[in-house]
Amino acid sequence: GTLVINTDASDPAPKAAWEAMAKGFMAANPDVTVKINTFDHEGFKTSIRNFLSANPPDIVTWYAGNRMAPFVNAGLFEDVSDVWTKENLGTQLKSAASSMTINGKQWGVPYTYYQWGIYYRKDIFAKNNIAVPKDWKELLAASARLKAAGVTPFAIGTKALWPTGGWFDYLNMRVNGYEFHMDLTAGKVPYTDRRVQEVFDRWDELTKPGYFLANHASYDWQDAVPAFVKGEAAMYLMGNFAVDPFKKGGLSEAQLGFMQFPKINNVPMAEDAPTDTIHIPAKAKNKADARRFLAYVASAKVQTEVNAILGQLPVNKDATRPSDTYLKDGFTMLSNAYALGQFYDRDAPAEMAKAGMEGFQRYMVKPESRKEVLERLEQVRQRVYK
Amino acid sequence: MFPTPIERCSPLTRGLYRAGLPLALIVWLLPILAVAMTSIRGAGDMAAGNYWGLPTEWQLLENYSAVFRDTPIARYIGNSLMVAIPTVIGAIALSCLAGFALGVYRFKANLAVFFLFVGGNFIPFQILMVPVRDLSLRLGLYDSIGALVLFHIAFQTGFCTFFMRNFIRDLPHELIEAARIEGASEWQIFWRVVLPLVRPALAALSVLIFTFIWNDYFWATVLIQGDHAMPVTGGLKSLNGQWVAQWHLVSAGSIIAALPPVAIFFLMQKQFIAGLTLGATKG
Amino acid sequence: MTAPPPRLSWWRRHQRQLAPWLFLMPALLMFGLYVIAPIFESIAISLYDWDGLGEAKYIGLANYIELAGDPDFRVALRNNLLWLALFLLSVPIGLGLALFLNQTVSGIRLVKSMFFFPFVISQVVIGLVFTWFYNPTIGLLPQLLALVGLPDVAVLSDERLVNYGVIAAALYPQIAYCMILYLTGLNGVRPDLIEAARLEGAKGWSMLWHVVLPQLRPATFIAMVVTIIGSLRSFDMVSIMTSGGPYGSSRVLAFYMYEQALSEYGYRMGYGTAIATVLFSIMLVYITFVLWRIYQQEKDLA
Amino acid sequence: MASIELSSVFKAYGDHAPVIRDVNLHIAQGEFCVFVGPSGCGKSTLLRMIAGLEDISGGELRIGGQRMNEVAPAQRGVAMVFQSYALFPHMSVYENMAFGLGLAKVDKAVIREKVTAAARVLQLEHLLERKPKALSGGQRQRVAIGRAIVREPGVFLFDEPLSNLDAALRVQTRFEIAKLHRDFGRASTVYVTHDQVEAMTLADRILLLNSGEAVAREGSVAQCGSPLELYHRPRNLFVAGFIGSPKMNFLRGRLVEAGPAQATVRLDGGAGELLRAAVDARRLQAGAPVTLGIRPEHARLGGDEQPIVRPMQWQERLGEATYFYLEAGGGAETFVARAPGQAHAGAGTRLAVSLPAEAIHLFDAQGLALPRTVEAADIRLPEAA
Amino acid sequence: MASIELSSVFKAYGDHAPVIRDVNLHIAQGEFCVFVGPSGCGKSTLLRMIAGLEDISGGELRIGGQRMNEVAPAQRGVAMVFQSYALFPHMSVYENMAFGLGLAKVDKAVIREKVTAAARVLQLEHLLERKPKALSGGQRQRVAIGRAIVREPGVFLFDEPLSNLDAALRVQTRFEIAKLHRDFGRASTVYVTHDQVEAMTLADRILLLNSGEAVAREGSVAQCGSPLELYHRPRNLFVAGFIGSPKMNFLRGRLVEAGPAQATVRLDGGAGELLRAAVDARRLQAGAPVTLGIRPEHARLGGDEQPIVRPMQWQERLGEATYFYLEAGGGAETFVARAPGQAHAGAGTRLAVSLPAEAIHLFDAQGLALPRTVEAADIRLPEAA
Ligand SMILES: Nc1ncnc2c1ncn2[C@@H]1O[C@H](COP(=O)(O)OP(=O)(O)OP(=O)(O)O)[C@@H](O)[C@H]1O
Ligand SMILES: Nc1ncnc2c1ncn2[C@@H]1O[C@H](COP(=O)(O)OP(=O)(O)OP(=O)(O)O)[C@@H](O)[C@H]1O
Ligand SMILES: [Mg+2]
Ligand SMILES: [Mg+2]
Repeated sequence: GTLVINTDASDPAPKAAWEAMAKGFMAANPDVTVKINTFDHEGFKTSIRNFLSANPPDIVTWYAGNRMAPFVNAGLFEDVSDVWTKENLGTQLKSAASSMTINGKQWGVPYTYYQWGIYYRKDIFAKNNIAVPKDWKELLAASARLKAAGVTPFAIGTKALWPTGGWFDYLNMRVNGYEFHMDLTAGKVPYTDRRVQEVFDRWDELTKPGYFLANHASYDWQDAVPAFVKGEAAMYLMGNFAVDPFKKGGLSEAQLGFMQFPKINNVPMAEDAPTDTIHIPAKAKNKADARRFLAYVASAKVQTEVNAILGQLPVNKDATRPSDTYLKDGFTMLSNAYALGQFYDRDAPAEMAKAGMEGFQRYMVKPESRKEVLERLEQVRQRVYK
Repeated sequence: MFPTPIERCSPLTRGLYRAGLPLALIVWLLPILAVAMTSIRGAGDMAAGNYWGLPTEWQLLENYSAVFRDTPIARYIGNSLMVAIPTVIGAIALSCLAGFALGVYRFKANLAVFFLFVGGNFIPFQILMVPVRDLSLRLGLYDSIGALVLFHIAFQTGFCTFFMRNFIRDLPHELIEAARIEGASEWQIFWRVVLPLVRPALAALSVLIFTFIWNDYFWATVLIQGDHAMPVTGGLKSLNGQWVAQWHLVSAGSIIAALPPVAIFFLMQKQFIAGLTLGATKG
Repeated sequence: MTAPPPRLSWWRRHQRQLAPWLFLMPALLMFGLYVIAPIFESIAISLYDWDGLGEAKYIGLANYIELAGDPDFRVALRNNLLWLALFLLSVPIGLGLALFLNQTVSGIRLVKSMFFFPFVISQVVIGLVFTWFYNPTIGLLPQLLALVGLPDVAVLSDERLVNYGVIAAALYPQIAYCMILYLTGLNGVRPDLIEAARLEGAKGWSMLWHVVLPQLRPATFIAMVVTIIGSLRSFDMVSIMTSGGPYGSSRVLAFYMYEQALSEYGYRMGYGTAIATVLFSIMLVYITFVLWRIYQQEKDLA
Repeated sequence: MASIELSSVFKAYGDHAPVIRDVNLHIAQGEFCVFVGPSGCGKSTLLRMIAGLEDISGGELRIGGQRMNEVAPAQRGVAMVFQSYALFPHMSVYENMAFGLGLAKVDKAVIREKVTAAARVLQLEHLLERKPKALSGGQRQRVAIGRAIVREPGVFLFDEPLSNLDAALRVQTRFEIAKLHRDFGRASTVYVTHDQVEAMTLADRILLLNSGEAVAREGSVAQCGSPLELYHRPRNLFVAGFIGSPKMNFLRGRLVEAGPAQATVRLDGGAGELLRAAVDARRLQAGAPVTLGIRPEHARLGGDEQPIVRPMQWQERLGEATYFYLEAGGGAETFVARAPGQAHAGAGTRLAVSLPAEAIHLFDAQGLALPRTVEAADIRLPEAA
Repeated sequence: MASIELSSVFKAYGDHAPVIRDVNLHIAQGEFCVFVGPSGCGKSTLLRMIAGLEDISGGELRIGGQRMNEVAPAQRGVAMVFQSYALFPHMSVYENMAFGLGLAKVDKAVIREKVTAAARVLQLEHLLERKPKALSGGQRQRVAIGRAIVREPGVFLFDEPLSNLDAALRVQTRFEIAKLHRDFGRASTVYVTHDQVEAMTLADRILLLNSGEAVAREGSVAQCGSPLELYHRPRNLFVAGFIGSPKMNFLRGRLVEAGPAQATVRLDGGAGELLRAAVDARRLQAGAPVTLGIRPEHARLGGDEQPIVRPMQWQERLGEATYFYLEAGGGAETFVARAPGQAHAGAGTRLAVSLPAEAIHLFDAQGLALPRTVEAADIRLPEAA
């Protein structure tokens, strides 16, 4: 039969990856015709709500973690635990298993993820005699030295809000650890908690001296790339997808380095690694082929191929490791990670995420507003998680 | 300055005026000129930070063909046309009928119905957002051109009816009576007498509604999700997300999106302004 | 011609009474379905807690109570008022431009039509252009400021400036609009009144104030109407230029309701429609006023 | 081709007082009837009721003997010429004239024949392809008439058809309408105008309508009769004042004596002159207040038959005639007398004006005319030798 | 308060042929001068040049002896009443009248006094608070006049001030304007109209303007003189035809004999009648083609002085008078004769019309009038005993 797939793969690389997947699947299953509907990346986030109930496809792309919860709770996603059992995905996709599980059941299959971390300018570090910082103190020292040399330590563009989430995730996971972070995003801890205050104490050490790119609220993350490329800024906390624009901007591997976010407190190091997933809508027409497709995508071979095109990491542990320097580094880092976060806006419910990131942005622009920001976040938390 | 005609002013004032006019025009259009200029800039200029000066290389063809090649802008434009043209036809057809009814007949509810259309036309249409989205979903039209067309027809019918009614009511009533005496049925009066007479109004309205619809962004955002039905305004916005810092492409895209209404405006300027002000000044 | 009057069919006898309703039906159906009914539906939805997926839960006025304490809503409302106040500047500026352009020199027609451009072009395009204009690294504005030795500002990420920046961009087409209205209004200024006033010794300001402006009252009225409505409906510019940022300081009601109801992080249909209802009631006062005025006019004409 | 009968016709708009009250009128086949009256008295309303453009609130309308109250305009066999001509601007002259026949599904060839014939009569043949916009006022007027005649209606209705033409053209078109009526004489015509000359020259019969509270008192019809009947024998003060220009002079007085052929009246103002009037005032008692009327053209300056002497306030010399404006006295307005063009006088001169007994009209306190006892002295000019 | 002098005044719009050519005119202080002429002849243009609303293309304008060509309208000491009244619709009657004084920074109390005085004269006192919209046509007209008089200008200009009023009101307002002129007699007045009666009755002097190619040939002024001068002694055919209503009858003929006091003419049409005219035609040779003119009111029906006999086509009985339309013959238009109201005749009757020698005008082939040898027989009415 026909297998209808709705994806948000509107960018060139994902688009190519999905075309490859479709082709491969059809080759393996000549009886199935795959039809891909590509949606605008941003528009997809709203349209999925509509087509899931009104006109469901057989497969949709989505995200792991809390982001998937509303659809699971509304009964719009199919329980695919059977696929997991049958294909033994519990072991193959182990790193993502927890983020795919709600109420003890699995609701989809992850097919790619990527690491977050600090990309830095090796050449500028070298010029200013800075070694790769290992802990918070060194990071502050490096920042101070860069600042003195007229280089902004951190590039960032917060217009789209979410880049602030990366900073909060990392600061919180390094200061309070993964469990606390998960409790917080699950609404179990007030934002006015002393431990959250400590996160902002650390953050203050960056914002107050002006270690972030000026006017960052005017920029999207890509707008800040030129500053990094031109050497006006020396570090950039980002997901691995940023490497492509860095390289396109003219940075060579000799100039561009990757490091793990440094240690702050003595807690196990967890990392952000957002995972992209596929699901079967509860009202899909062709669930049989859809299950076959899930199994197909879960396989190590397919994940290897797809991620080669995507320039990201396969979730399947048996997949071949990538050859790209930064991916390799990332893979190593994630393999040793204590745990993986999905990212603030996927771990926290949408409304909280929105308010949270807006608050972080406000704080980053006006550090003196920290108290109000946190009080406001606490208000929102109380409403959202009631 | 008005009402003294400039010919009656001193030669000095006259000279100043003549010189000031193009200057004022350039300042006024500066943003648009900058975009136009940037749309033909080469990447070199962009890299060199030459964003506002004269372009050093002319990459008219390169930039525009890049836009068409690398983005679905042609598709967006097609979508916009597929939304705008049926909307214009539909809204005008409905409003001609309604405007005729309100402009020609005296009946009790006349003014009430008229105010319904006028008032509906003034509401902040955002209030319709959620229900219209639901309605489109229920009709199975959500995220399709049909959804946009139907909504636009309905909403524009308010304005068009307001406009047509005023126009038709200003026609000499004797014409209708004469036709009645000559033996025309009500439909024949509409079709053979009134419709030919409102042709200028139709032209004016069509042009105006076309630009309104072409430039609509809100409803495109609310009712359309995918590229397959996205009109050019919404498309431009999402392209802007991909084209960060590629201002020459953003500019070329903007110019492409702006061109159809500007062209129509230039071709049918008289109708456009007539439409705008007839509808308006009667308010 | 002296044929006996034909027996009239029912249709013939009632044709004139029924005709208006038949002519009105299609428009009324569409308008009722898509505009009138949704207004009430919106008001109804605002009494529910509904995420658009599951069951809607009736919660009475809870959404409104929450609104009353919602600082974001207050900011949006305040911004809307700021929009309203500043947007009205387009009326006098449009008038000034119209007076400036209302001359008969060669080529003036072309100049006038070029001045209309911003109105014809989509707000999306204008929003993009102004975003670029304000861009702190490459924008023209910071460069100009630097030229005169002022510190550069990031208009769109400064909560004190962002509203002014967005409104300035929105004013651009609106001024053109008002200018068109006034130019047409000026065509209708009666030359005999101007001449009579000139004979009475009026010129310059006294002419403008006592003779020209009063005659432009219909144009002024409509310019105010469209400007006020435009300011309350403002969505495009905010969405394009800032998406309400930084941290929500440039939100307006129309955008906030969209965010709450339909955006990526939203899906609070009830809450969104509650905002819509508030906006609608603000506008209703105004619509009533406009309709009342039209009613007066109609009465005068009848 | 059809007579028109109005029986007790009423018209009220909405809940307002009736505009038209109790009109009874029979217009014979071929008759030319002119409606006149003050502005707003309901002339157009009455005409439009005949046309079927307004509902009839009460009473009956018959055309050619058939009740027409509920019949649609097109079925009444009437044609109407509007003040604004109401030509369809998007149709050529030919199409305008052929419109009604086309709707009636008349054969194309027949239409062409009829339109061409009408165009020939109206000298519009060379204009048939033009749009109304490209015609002069007079030509448009003729097209409107042409559109009316091609349908060969039984009744022609005209609503102030000449008021948009300039003076010279008005005169000429007036002749044409008169001529057409003679040529197409079998159709009845109803013609509304506010122009006295049109009314006097075109009408077989004039219907003068009341306005204001007189409508409630005595119905809409003030007087209906031939033009000269209204001129010479107005039924009341309103008619006397309305017909004739400059209007009739009125003087207050009291009846002194009333005989079968003559009455004597003493004027209130001036020297309290005694005047004889050729009027049968016997139904009034001596001493009853009366109003004496005389037209400016009948008051003879310098004559010595029953002269009254009044100071002149002002004169207007038109060349052709001189109008003297005299102080009337007795609370009346200025008294106007017409004299030949050569006459003039110094300001303030006391002039003698003779008011011949047979030119005087007399009205009672209610404004009703007393019957005049002289016939209008018609002089039939003889054939020259 | 001020005389007006126009010396060789020209006016051309843009590159077009001059609309006004070579106007020389002296309007004395206190004089009432009326401009008449065919539509489009430049009456308004000339008036507006005096007002300063149009530039003067050539020549000089002096008001009160001062050159005014370059002076701003407000400084010329003129006030104008427009055809449309040009009242400011958003101002009350009081504000309208006070507007000019207010701009001239006249003391508030003085303004109030002047406006009240003017309002009293014009009977507008109870209307001072109204807006123009709430006034009748005649009242608006009076406000416009009031606005003009409060400024006590030296010159009053009127551009067809009565043409938007209905007939009765027109007559009344005409009287008022005449009265005002007498009362405020020191101001000169220029008055444009297309109404003959207004021109004849109001003017001290009439300026009749040429239009069309006559302007290029002989300048804009067709004739300038007192009303009766234009009526009795028109300078040429154009003036003769323009002044008088119904217009003068023209008959073609040839000169037979010319004496110092009389000329004999043989008519072209009809029976080729020989007619004597009280005209000095000695500058023409016998046999020269001439046009003979006689006004309808001077052609006497049934008279036997120089009768011509013509068949009647049509008559119009107005009550006051009867107009007979006769076949003129000889290629001329219809011949109109006025008779008293009682007269009438059967259609087609051949009627005798007498054309008295002293009522006949004669024009040469160029249309120029030959000098008439009789004085207009003015009859001054005597004071009554
Ligand atoms: N549609 C209407 N509704 C209410 N009143 C009306 C309507 N049409 C006319 N009238 C009133 O009826 C009266 C008669 O109007 P009509 O037009 O018949 O007058 P008329 O004699 O033709 O006047 P005129 O000489 O000005 O044309 C007027 O007082 C008018 O105000
Ligand atoms: N602004 C102008 N530009 C060009 N021609 C003009 C202008 N104003 C008037 N004319 C022409 O000048 C001539 C005289 O116009 P004017 O208005 O003075 O005539 P008028 O005698 O007042 O006519 P009417 O009796 O119709 O008022 C006309 O032929 C007119 O077309
Ligand atoms: Mg009427
Ligand atoms: Mg004029």
